Amino acid sequence: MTAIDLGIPGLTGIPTTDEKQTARDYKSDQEVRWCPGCGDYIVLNTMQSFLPSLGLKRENIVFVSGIGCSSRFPYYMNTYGMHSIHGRAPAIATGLAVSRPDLSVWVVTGDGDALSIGGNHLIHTLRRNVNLKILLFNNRIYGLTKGQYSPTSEEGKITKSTPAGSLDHPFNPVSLALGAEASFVGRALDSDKAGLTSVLRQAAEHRGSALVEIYQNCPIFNDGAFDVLKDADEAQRRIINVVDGEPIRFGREGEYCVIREGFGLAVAKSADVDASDIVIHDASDLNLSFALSRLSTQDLSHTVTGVFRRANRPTYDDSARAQVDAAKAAKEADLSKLLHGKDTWTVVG
Amino acid sequence: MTAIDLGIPGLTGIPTTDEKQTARDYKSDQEVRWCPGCGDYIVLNTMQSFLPSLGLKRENIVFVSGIGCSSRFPYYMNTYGMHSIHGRAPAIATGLAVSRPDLSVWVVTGDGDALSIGGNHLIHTLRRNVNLKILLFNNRIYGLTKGQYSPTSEEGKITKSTPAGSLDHPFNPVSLALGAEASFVGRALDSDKAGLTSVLRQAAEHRGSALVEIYQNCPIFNDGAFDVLKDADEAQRRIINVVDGEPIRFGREGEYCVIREGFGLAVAKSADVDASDIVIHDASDLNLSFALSRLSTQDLSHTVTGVFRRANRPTYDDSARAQVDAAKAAKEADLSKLLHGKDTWTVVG
Amino acid sequence: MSTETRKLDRVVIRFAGDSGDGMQLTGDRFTSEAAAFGNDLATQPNFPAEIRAPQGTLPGVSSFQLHFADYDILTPGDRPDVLVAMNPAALKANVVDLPDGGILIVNTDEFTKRNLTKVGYDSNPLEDESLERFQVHKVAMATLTIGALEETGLGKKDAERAKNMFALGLLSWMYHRPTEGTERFLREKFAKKPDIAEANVLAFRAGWNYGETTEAFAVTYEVAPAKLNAGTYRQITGNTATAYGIVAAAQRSKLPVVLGTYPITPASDILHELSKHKNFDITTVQAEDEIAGIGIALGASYGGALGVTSTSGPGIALKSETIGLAVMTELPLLVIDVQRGGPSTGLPTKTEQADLLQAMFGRNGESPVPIVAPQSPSDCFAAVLDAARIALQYRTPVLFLSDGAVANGSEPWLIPDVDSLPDLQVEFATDPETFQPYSRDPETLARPWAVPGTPGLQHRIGGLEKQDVTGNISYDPENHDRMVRLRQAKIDGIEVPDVVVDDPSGEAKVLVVGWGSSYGPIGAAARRVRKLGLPVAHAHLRHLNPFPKNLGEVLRKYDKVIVPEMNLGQLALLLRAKYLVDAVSYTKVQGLPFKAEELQDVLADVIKGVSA
Amino acid sequence: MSTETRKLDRVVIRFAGDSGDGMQLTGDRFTSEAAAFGNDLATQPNFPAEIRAPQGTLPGVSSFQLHFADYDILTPGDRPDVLVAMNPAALKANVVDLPDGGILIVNTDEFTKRNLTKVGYDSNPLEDESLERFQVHKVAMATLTIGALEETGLGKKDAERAKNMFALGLLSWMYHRPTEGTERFLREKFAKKPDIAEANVLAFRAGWNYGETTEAFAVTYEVAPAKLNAGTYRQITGNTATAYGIVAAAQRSKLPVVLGTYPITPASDILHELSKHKNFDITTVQAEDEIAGIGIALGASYGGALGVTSTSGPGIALKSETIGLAVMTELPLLVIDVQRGGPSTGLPTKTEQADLLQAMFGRNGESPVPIVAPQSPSDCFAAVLDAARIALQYRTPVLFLSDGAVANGSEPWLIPDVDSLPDLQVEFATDPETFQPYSRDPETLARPWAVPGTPGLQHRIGGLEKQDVTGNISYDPENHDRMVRLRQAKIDGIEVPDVVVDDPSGEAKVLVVGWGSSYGPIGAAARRVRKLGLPVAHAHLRHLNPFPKNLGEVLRKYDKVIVPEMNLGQLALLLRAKYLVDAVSYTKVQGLPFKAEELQDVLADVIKGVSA
Ligand SMILES: Cc1ncc(C[n+]2csc(CCOP(=O)(O)OP(=O)(O)O)c2C)c(N)n1
Ligand SMILES: Cc1ncc(C[n+]2csc(CCOP(=O)(O)OP(=O)(O)O)c2C)c(N)n1
Ligand code: SF4
Ligand code: SF4
Ligand SMILES: [Mg+2]
Ligand SMILES: [Mg+2]
Repeated sequence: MTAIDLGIPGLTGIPTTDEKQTARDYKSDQEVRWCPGCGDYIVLNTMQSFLPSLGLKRENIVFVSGIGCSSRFPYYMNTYGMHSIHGRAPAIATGLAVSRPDLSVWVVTGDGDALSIGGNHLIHTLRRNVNLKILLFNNRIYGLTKGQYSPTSEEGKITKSTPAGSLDHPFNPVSLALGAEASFVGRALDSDKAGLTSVLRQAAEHRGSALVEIYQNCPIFNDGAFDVLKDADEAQRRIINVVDGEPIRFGREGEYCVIREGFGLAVAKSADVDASDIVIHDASDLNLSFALSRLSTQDLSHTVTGVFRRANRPTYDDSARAQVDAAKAAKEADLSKLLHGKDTWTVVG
Repeated sequence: MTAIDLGIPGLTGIPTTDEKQTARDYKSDQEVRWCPGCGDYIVLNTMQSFLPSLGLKRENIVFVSGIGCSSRFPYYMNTYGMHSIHGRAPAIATGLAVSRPDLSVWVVTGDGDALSIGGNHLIHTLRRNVNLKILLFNNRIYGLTKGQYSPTSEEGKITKSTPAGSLDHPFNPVSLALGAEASFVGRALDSDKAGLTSVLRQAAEHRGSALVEIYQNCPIFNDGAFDVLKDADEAQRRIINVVDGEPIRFGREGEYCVIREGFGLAVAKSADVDASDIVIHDASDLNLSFALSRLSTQDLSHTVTGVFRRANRPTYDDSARAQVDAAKAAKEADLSKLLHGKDTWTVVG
Repeated sequence: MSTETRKLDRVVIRFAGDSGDGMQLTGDRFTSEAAAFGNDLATQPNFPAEIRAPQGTLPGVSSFQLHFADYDILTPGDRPDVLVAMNPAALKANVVDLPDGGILIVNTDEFTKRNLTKVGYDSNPLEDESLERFQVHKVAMATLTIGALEETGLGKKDAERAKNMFALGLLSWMYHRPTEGTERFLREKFAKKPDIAEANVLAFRAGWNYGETTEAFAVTYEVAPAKLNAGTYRQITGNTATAYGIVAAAQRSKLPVVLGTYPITPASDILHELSKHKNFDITTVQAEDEIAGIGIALGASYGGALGVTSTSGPGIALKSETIGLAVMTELPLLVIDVQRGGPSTGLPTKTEQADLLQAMFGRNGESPVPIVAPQSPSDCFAAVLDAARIALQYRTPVLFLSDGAVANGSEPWLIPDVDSLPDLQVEFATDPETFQPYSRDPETLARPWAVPGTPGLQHRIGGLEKQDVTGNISYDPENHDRMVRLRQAKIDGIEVPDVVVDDPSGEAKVLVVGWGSSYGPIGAAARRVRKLGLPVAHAHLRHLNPFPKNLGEVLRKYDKVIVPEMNLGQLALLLRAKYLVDAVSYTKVQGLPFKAEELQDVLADVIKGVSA
Repeated sequence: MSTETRKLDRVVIRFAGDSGDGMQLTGDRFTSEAAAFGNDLATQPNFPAEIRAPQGTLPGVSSFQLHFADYDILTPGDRPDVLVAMNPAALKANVVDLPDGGILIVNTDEFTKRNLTKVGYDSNPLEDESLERFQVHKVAMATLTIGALEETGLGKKDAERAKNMFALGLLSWMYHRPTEGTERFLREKFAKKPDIAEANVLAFRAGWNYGETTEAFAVTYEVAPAKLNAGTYRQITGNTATAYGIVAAAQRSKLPVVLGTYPITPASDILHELSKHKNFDITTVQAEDEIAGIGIALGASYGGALGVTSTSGPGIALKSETIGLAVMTELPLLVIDVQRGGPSTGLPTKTEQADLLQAMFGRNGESPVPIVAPQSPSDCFAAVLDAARIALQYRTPVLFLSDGAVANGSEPWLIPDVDSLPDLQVEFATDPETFQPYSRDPETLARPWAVPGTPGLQHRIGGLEKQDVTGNISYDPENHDRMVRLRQAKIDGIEVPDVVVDDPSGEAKVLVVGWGSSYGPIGAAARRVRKLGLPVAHAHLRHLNPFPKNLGEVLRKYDKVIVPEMNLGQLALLLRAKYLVDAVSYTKVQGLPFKAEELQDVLADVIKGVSA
């Protein structure tokens, strides 16, 4: 039985199993070695709890990571895994995805790994729409190398390498991905198991590249970077969770909402605006997705979570296989004929 | 006399001259070696005609390029120049810009050089807002390596490396740059001397990174890629030249215009819409700039030219120098004191 | 006809003209004629670094040299016997190579004042005495071509463009070549433009007839077919042979191939060729850069395909970190380096052998990789198959060091019987009971290849040091030392054939050792000095790492070991270090293959020195 | 008090605990005390690859070893005389290194059932006989610390965290160390949290008093100050000394420095340190990757600054293409490689010397670069200054090969007089009349450094082959050959001091040759075998390319040359190839420095073998 039966495009071609799986089945025998309190733990647990629900054969799941604290992730998953080199996981995973339609390939990467050294592979993977699920653990710091600022750190950040404050304007990873033609972009908080699970599920079900930014706390080198989103009260005012097709409201009882402002978006009190002025999320509208990404400011005044964008377009790996299949169907693989080519001559001994 | 006198932020700190300069002064003694009819010639000529108008000392202008046909550009300019390695010009130019406030540094690059191998340096340069003017010669092909498809080639492109058609979804360089936090993005056609000159001037005057995409014809490997924009009639229907602060109208007598559609933009007949519905270009509105970039489709049904975005934010090099200056002002450069540090002990001989 | 026909055993012809003059095509066609006729042959194209340098300039000159003979030859020839110069630039750039008495055929139409000045001729060499020492034939090729095509109604400019076929016709006549092939070829090539096809055929015939009917040429020449080994031959370039070798590796291993690559001169043609053969289960991915290219290849290998990446020197520099990962993860990977002139961007269209030490050592840490180098264009096929064998059998990245001369040169190739090709089938690990990610085959020291999707073999690999057997991360000092030595031992233990020494007389005291594309010139030089009565032994290395087991013994047998290389002595360094043999370098780094003649002199001097 | 005081000439102490236990700080402070006291000393920290491996586990153990003595010592010591173990994991991981009779001080509080099981102790080693052969002191450090801080009102957990200072106090008492420095340090360090400062001071005193008042310790020890050369000293790590050397290069050359870099263990601290010294006209750019880092450095050099880039092995692999560009453009550039365990990601926090051949050869084409390696932490200062001299004077990238041991190790440093440092001033080209981009200084073969902004010198450089003198692009074969040899000759001709051989007796027949951080253990081993009456000569190379001019002569003087390296014999390969000397390798690749003891055995065996 293969997942194609389930009609889930993102899982097409990946063998499924009827065996009951639990989170435990996805725990490897390797001791988890993150710092106490690291956000990576929760993401790992969420992933281990979530995967059984896909019903895939475990051996057909692969985690490929780069280098960084978060990139140790594959060791802890009882699946196949490769802990590769810094920034190159998307490229390696592309090779794997192209050659193997029967695998569910996940990339685990950090803000340094994906956006600093690996930025180019990331944007090319997204534009190609390779069938990979890319989890970007954004702790806004280089954890593994002990605390230098990263491409998502706020301007002026004081770190070991920037004692006078960092100078770089940070990336907005969602804006960058959208500018790079990403067909799926989502965001979730490490601590929000339900929200993260929902985004992971949609990513898994999406055919093509799915980038999921996960805000992850690094208690050692950037503690509390996302605390304002974890404080229950603040979270109500700041977290804008979007659902495709639904009006964008947030707050405890939806007391806030998102409305248009110029070519962009603004936040308003639901009470102050006409219900019809509330923007309805449409994950297929790139301009809206982009505007939502800008609503998510670096200082976390507001943070959009959920799925910003989902668009259907052919994936690179499916198309590459289709070309090979078409070539095979059209022309026999006759090596001798190939070697002879058109122009030969024969010497008689 | 320095350009700061002129009050042009992009040229602040670069020595100017009262000597009269002509295009000829900017021609080097090297023979130009592009193919006959190559669009690079016109861009070169335009640049040589344009530069005298800045009134800078020639020796304070530097062109840094990567590798590609277009990257031969520096050889032909009677300025300083470095023909570096593939994709790395933005990084090298960043080092130069950081260390030398008195230089006008231009980067010349191609669609392969900038967007394929050099994609990461490009997006990081843009987000950092290094004071560089980056000219991206987009001929939608790899010229120098004799005709493979590039990251801006249309899907399905038949080239030497893709006899069955390319599979990659192309980048929209303007969208990518905007997603990467670019503070200035413009576009022009090689053949449009006036338009190109205008964008070049605005780029030069901008303080920070300025990315200028130049549609450039490669008659050998991708001839006619932009022909629809060069046919006078077609051009009227397709080219949307935007000017900051002005309503976006185009066509021979402005018979077409741009209006809002959902979160994006659409083209309409000016006659069919209310004048007040015509979008007024605002280069400081990122969402509008992004929407304009999406209006520019790969098939050139419409192509926006001019300056998409211009925003003021601190440049990396200025800030880096400011930090050094502040440190110098705050603390004497006393090497002996540094070497001694806090904890010393003395052995008496 | 009053023409005399002389028999020759070999001829070297060089066609030279502007990049736009179609010299490569002309040369290719003459080559095909020679091949069809049964000569042995070797060719060497030479084109400018610019796509289209300005017309009529020196940098814009493109040339094609071919050597054909009635016996087996080894090189495209040191210098032309016949030079065809289509314009003053071509003359100026090439005439220095023409020996005294050589035949010079010049297209006079281009010798205008303007064109002459462009390349710095003060006076017209066709009119002064500067060409006196050659047999000069002045032919108004453009005029004659245009004349011949008058009837066709083709514009003058289009007509003139067929003048290369005029030249080809003339030379075909001079050398008694068969002509049907070319006519057929032209009709096929321009099938969509029948008028152009006809024009070219007409020009070709006009050239032939010009020779036949004018009395300008007193002599024609015959080069008899060569007595080659029996079998079916074709002409092949090194890059094509490399691509075919990879196709063969796919077939013989029954594995899909994934080529992850980024275009770069002179390696791009491997991508171009392979992209045509998807029907052999070959996927080609043009990546965003070299690092992604090799990453994709390695990812594919991890998935159970044969991952291949192709590039030239600067690309190898970029790939080195990932090659290290492949060393650590012990996965099969074929890394092709078509060497070009360096350092840095260097001379992109020229040849060189200066990446050997980069291939050996260009990675952090102790990171050994096998190295295989082909010795001629057609040898690329067998050599790359052997490289694939090593990669698959030993689970290791393998460096394949081709070069610009081999890649673009061509020669006849005795097409092998497909069934005689080595069997490259491998077994994937499948047994969860016994599986350990870093257990080793006792013979090869290879670890198991356990591809994702195999039930029960879930495991994790990566770039951190691995514990022996389990493959878990290990920081244990002894384990690290052990693993470093195991990885080295695996490479050192790779089975490679003994090196065969060519010393017909058995009396040589001097051994010349070469590797890669210098095989032809060294072999030809050895033949020449032997003809002079000076015995010399020649050993040519296909395997640079590990070296053949008998190499030390071989080296020590001779009084003198000389190592000609197109670098500053890289193989010599390895031989000296490993065998403590006073191997002496002869080096030339001109971006050009050695000439048999110069090596002949070098060898003769050394041999005489030793006997003296 | 009944304690006896013994005099010792040297002691090695190792503090070991959980990563969270503050062992690095404890070690650092003890080091400062020893330094303040006037001992010679050397240190070696050792920390896990994980940021915070799970508490109480073996991978989570962090340790700091220091060696202090009353004479000049060369290494941090092979094995500890005293081991302080803060928990079962620390004990388990380190006790193997403690020699019989060694002093073992254990924090008993952590020896709970759970903690013991975590590291695989079946029974409590403090209660069985497994530690019998040591002098074991069981101290409930946590309990005692908490007790001592009861008054402070600090929570138990916070109080307990000061137990490392308790340990430091106890050891300070045992070795009669001065204490004011530490108390001052703690007050400064925790200036913003005075209660924590006070707690640490109290804990420190409690440890001291515990020694003083309990009768648990019968003996204390004194190690007299060392008779070092006169002058002012400080303690310094290799990375700090490297950073200071770069600051000094900026000052002595009067040039700004631009460091373009990307963080990587164990090189990041060079960035961290330099980023603090902007007042010396130093700009540090944390780039997006290693390639950008070196690109930025090269761009800055082009602009007339001293461009510097710092990394470790995998980063060098990535930088290799750009190093090639620097070779071709002949611009000054300092490339710092703090070597770590490889291949691939390898053992990131461990040391190794396995990048030598990568540094030599890891680029396409003939691409020679000078290589300089420091021999100890403090030597980094002078060595990197010398590397800067070569870069600036010869206009070339220079590879500086530090390593993890040197980078993180520390030792006293005789602070040089600033005015005695070499003058590194260079002259930029300014004269349009005589300027040629690739003309050469007849002495150094350096080309002019013509920075943008200089009127009349507009010119273009790049990665394509250059015409000699003019620097124009040239595809000319002879020119290429000439330029390849010129670039090589420039590097070969760099002036480096002769190597000095240390052979006090003058009777050695065996020469041991080392490079880089093995200086200490080799030197110490040489001293030891000499004490055994076995003469041995020691030559240590700072310059790996070019080699000192007298090296060949030196090598040939000895019956036997032995080359210990933390790799598989990379220097040995170069020596054998260049000098045809049968240099024998002794290699260990464990991610750890050599021990003097093991080298002593190796040398003694070789010496005996030679005399036999
Ligand atoms: C080629 C290379 N360069 C640099 C490093 C050092 N390095 C390892 S991880 C890392 C950044 C980690 O940051 P991030 O990706 O944000 O991961 P985190 O540790 O925060 O999860 C760096 C610079 C490396 N391992 N390899
Ligand atoms: C490291 C490296 N990889 C590959 C190449 C080969 N290469 C040179 S230019 C180029 C692409 C050129 O395309 P583009 O940037 O679009 O420039 P164009 O020639 O079209 O102006 C490639 C692949 C190289 N020189 N160096
Ligand atoms: S350093 Fe930060 S990101 Fe890394 S494991 Fe520790 S807490 Fe997590
Ligand atoms: S190949 Fe194309 S881009 Fe390159 S020089 Fe020729 S026409 Fe211009
Ligand atoms: Mg991070
Ligand atoms: Mg292009």
